Amino acid sequence: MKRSIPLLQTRSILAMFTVMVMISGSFAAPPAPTDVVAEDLPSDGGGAAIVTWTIPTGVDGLEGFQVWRTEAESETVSRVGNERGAALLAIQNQAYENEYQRLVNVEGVAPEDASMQARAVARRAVIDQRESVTPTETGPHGQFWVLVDTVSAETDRLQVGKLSPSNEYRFMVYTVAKTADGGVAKSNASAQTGMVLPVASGIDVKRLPLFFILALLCGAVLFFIHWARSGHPITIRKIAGLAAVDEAVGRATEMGRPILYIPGIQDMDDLQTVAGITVLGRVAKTAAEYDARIEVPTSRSLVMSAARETVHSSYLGAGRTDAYNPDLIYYVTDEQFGYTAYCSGLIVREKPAACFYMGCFFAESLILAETGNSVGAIQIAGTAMPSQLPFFVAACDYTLIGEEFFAASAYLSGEPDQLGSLKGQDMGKIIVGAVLIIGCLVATAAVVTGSESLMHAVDWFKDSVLSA
Amino acid sequence: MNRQKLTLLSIVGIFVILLVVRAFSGNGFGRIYVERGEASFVKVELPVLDAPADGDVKSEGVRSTWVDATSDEAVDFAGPESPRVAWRSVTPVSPRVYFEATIADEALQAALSTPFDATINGTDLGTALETWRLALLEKANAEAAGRAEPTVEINWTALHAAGFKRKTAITVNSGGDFEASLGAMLDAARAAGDSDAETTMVVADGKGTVTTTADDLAPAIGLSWSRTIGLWLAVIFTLAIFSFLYKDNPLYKIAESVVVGVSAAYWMVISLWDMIVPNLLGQLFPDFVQGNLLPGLGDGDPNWAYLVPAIFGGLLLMRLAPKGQYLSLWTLAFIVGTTAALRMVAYIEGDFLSQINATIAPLYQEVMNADGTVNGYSSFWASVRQITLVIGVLSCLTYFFFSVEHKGVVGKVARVGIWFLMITFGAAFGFTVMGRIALLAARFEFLFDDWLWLIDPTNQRSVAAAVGCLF
Amino acid sequence: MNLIDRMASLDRRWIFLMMGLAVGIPIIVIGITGKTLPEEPTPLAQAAFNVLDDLDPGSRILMAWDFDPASEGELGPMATSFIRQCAQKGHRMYFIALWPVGAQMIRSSTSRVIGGYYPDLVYGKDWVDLGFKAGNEAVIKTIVTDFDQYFPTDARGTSVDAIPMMEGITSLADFDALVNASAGYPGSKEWVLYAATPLKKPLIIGCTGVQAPQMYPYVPNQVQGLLGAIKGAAEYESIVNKWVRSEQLLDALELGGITEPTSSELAARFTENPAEASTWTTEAAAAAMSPEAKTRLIEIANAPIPGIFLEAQRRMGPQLVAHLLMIGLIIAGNVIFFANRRRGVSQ
Amino acid sequence: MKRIVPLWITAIVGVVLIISNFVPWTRSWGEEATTWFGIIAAVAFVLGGGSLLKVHLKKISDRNSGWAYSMIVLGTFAATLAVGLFKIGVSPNPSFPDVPWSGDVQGQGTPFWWVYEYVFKPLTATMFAMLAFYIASAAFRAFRAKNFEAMLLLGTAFIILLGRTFAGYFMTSWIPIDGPFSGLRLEELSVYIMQVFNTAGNRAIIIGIALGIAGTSLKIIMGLDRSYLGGGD
Repeated sequence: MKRSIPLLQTRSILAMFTVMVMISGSFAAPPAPTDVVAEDLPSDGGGAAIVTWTIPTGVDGLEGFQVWRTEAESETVSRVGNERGAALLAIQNQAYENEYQRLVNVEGVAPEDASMQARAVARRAVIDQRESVTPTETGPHGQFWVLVDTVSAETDRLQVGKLSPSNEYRFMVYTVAKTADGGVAKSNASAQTGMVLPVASGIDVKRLPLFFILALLCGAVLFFIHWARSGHPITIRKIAGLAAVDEAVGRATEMGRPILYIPGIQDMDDLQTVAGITVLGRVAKTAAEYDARIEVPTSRSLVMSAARETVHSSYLGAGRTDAYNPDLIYYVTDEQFGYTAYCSGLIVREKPAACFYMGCFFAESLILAETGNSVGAIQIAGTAMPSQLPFFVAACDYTLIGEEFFAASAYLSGEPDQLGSLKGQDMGKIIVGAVLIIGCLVATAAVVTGSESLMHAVDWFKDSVLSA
Repeated sequence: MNRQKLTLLSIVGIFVILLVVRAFSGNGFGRIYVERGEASFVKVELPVLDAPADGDVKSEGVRSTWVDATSDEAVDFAGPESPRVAWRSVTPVSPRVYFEATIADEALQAALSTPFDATINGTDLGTALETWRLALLEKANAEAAGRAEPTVEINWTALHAAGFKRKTAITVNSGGDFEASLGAMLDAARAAGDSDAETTMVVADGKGTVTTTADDLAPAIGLSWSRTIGLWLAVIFTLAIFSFLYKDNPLYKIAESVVVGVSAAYWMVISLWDMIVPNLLGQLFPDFVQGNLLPGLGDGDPNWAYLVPAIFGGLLLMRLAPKGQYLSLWTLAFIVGTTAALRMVAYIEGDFLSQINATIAPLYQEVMNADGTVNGYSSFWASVRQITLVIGVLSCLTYFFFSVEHKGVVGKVARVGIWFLMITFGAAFGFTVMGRIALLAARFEFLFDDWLWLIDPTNQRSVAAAVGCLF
Repeated sequence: MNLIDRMASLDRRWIFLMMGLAVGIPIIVIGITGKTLPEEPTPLAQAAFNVLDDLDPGSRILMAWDFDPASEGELGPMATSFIRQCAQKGHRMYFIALWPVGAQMIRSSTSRVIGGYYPDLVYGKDWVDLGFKAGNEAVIKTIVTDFDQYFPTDARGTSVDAIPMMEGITSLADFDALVNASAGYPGSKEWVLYAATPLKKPLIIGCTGVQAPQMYPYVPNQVQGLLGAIKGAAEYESIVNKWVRSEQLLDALELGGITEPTSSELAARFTENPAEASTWTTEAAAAAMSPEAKTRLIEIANAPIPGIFLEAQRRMGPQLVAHLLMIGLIIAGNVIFFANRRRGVSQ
Repeated sequence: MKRIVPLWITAIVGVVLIISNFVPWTRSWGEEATTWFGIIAAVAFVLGGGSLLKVHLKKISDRNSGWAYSMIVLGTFAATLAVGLFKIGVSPNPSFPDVPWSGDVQGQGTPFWWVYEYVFKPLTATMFAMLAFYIASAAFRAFRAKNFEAMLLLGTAFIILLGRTFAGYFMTSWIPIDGPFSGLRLEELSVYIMQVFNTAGNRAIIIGIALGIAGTSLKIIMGLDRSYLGGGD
């Protein structure tokens, strides 16, 4: 099995190592960078700083620069802990080995006894020498340093990320150059920078594009809601599934069989249930006009009250309050499969001519659709559950797919808020379409013509605007 | 109850009785074995190796802590007055381990009564016992014939404590079997005046041990009744649910009720111990929680900001109260507001923008060969893919565009969109079917493997027992 | 009543029985013969493997187990193989769960793989179980910037400050990759939206068949590896098994004194064809190896893969038969439907 | 009052959380709010248990049909709760053996684990496994290729079902893998469908849903959509 030494330890060992290299090779050392300055990165989310320096002139075989930073507090604690641990462990092992050898070779104690006695002595040694363990020597400027990154020779700045916004840091830079004999030499350490606190700034500039896009989309929705509220008509395309409602209800009347309406198995806090209840209003109104019987078993008591309210007002609207029977809208059980078993039993018993499944469905979708199919009912479904749509599409005569379902609900409710936000979302889709077409065409043009600037434009748009 | 039903029921009944009888005779099936032991702990003062000089460490560089009573630390540092705690521990083992232990036990017993003819003259006790041990092991292995691997051990710690010394020179004429020879050797050691302690050869769990403390070595591997009953209960529940396929019945309804009750309580318990205690109570009453419930929690001061979620939580529970249910809406408002805000940003960033980003790519894709030339064939197909993808996204979006009637060009594009959607749903259909079947396979594996022992994919039982239930 | 009518009114219990047999019989056949169907990995499974393989040993991997026993049939094998690859590679694993029962899933998968096959891994140094936290996507959203706020302790009640491998972890940004096994909400979609997208971290997803099609659009920008349903699990499992075998062979060869690049080459050869190991050891090239090292090499080359690492591949058997049955049933159903309709028209 | 306070709570929490995405120094506010959310979500599980108790106690006291099943629900609920809340039979945490309540309630061997392993797990897993049977029956009796769209759906499903098993490989392995028609091999075809057609379709759905969610969230935070407060006052 391959294990690595913990990262921190590696780094501090590296730090010591580089210090040693520096001393031994100092006779040929290139000059260190000057004017090393570190600043907090402005307009960011915190945790980043920018280090700049002046590239020393006239360095032969300049390879690049190494940027180092001071340790954060937690790193110091863990490094000290690790170093102490290693030192004490070494003391313990040494003491154990000495005592064991002495016991076995000099005193002739049996090995199993010797190891036990030696262990006790070793542990005593640790306790005794605990205070004598001192921290290891430090790097330049009397500090411990952590290597951040190595950059190429032309670079005179580095953005340092992954810092802790609550810690202050100093930085220093080494010049790295090739020596005449092909080796690599490092300069003396540059002066260390002042303390930098990589705080979060007032606004994260990188995320501004996201903010503007969000504002644009929200603005479109709000604008159209306002538009609709102030009485402007908002048209919505015909939704084919709704036309089928009349046909289904008509057939139920012809056959003298009831209509079954299932508003999903979620509570009223689910948008799909709300949409389902809105569509129920329309179905009930048609049923009232045709004088067909409509039955609505629900899986939640709140849904039952909402459904009763809606159906009642539909009958009222059709002028058939006398025909309204609240007992046909009732609560069954919250249990998913209990409810499903009840509904499929009902379908088999009553053989409805039309079944509507409008709302949020899970695995029960296919059980219901199958049972409905087996009694030869016309089935119309509407849901936004992507995993259940295939089953409804395959087993039902008509399916309102995802957003179409919400659009139908908005259309039927006629509420300006719903219609307005639907329109606002349509604007969003226009933006998507436009951006996609233009983006793809420009990208294609960039590839075909090989134009650098076009390519940069596309990359900038993708990297800065589309991924904040 | 009519006659047909009665016949059916009695056939099922007889079948069940046969199954149970078969399960608990011979190697049987549907059993769970465990190894019982004791977890014992002792509080000791240990030297500190890795903590910084400050902190909650005593100045002498020791830390008071609990360790396993069998660990080196316990042996070195624990005294008779050190606080100790112990409880029973249970580790599940595969039936194979139990079967092999049984075979090994039998082999060891048989080997013990075979003759051991070595003359021990003037060697020390340690060497003599080692010779004896190896000879016994060889015999026992021969008896087990590869179906198990018996082991033989000499518990020197116990013998040492009782006064026996390895270096004691003994002379024994070991006529007779292994058992008698062992007695003779230890008698000789006793005669040398080292000890007068009782010693025994204990055979348990496939292991023979020469020791002075026979009481501690009772067989530890055995049938776990609680888990075996659990397994059968699980089987009954599984079959009860499957019985719904035949028709709705009280057994299914019982199983359904059990799952409702158990899952509600299960979630409640988990959310209490995993979330409310560490994340809420641990913030409000750190000392109490640290002292009684989560001793591993670090020290800290009460964080009174957490009164806010505590109050919101309390308000949520008002829903159960006969009055003031509207107060729970305050909490609901918090939940709805948080979810809405989280989703708004995340969906626009992660779905809306990123998906547009992923779709924007040159319609003409160049695929290079290894030598840097353009591969015309691959480039053609890669371009077709990208063009199809863009057409697909645009046409599906057109279908979901509600401001314009689906007539003329828009209608045609929307029609293409519907085709793409249908293929999408077809794929979803296939994947869903796939998933459902895997779940059923897992349940059947449970019945065939864990219960009936018909198959043995994870080598839990020896081959002989794998199809045992058939015979 | 003719055949079509009789078929049309077929009691659904017969279909249930067919399904039961289609799944049950292959399980028993595969269980007794011990043979599985061959797997040809698709690019997505290979990508999932590569993400974890390209990271240096000791990388920090967040393993989010968001599933329950109901979907363990699909996701259990993926979880097993994820842990196996990370353990073999020497990554540090951090387990969390957003489903209440996910905590048990962590326990069962870690005890099966780490407890059974990597007992050297130390709890708290090589892997840690941080348990379940309530809050769905809010958990992810919080730990993206602040880990301790949600996870003051691990699942065993130890403060995270006292767990060595938690040192230096302040947020999700400190991890090198995210691995998620998901059965729904909250799950892969939430990990994509709230963690992988803003942090731009590599994310590997193992999800149920129901979710898989909806995750495809995120590949490869937001999701780097995707295992969908039991098929994805089987492919990934076969890749990991093969790789682990070659790693073990490599170790055995290097212990025996064979050095790179010969050792890698040989390990790859013996993984493909275990029989070569026994013939190769008789050649002159193997002269440097001790007889023990040779025996060990041959043993490793020929050792059977432990049963728990073949779970998904075994389940592909019943899967195959059941898929064929499904196709047969749909076709039969449609034939009857259209036959009836034609008759209805002609009458 | 009854409606104003919740509306303000929603608005404030929503705005703070959105702003914390863009203004770094407010990020900790967002973190605080989401942590609280988690605690409230945990309390919601307690509420779930409480509601269950209420519903079934009422069923029993009303002697509704099937009240005996409600007794079973309550009995198993109480038993599970008891072994879990009081950590019955749970050994202490090995690092702190002197703190009796420090043990791991979900650890292997505890009664609570037993309930999980032998009751919860088989029941929930089998409930979902039943779907395989239903899907088979629906395949025979409900999925009809009644028009072009449905044919497209079922045809794709066939390719996926075959292409994702050995059957696909077996049926089309005669097509040479590096020839011009290798894309017609079922396993290749299924990959192609997933990565192009399925991706395109789902991408459009995802973009649409994202817009829908943004719109709805906006309405909720602005107090335009109050459906979560329930109908009436």
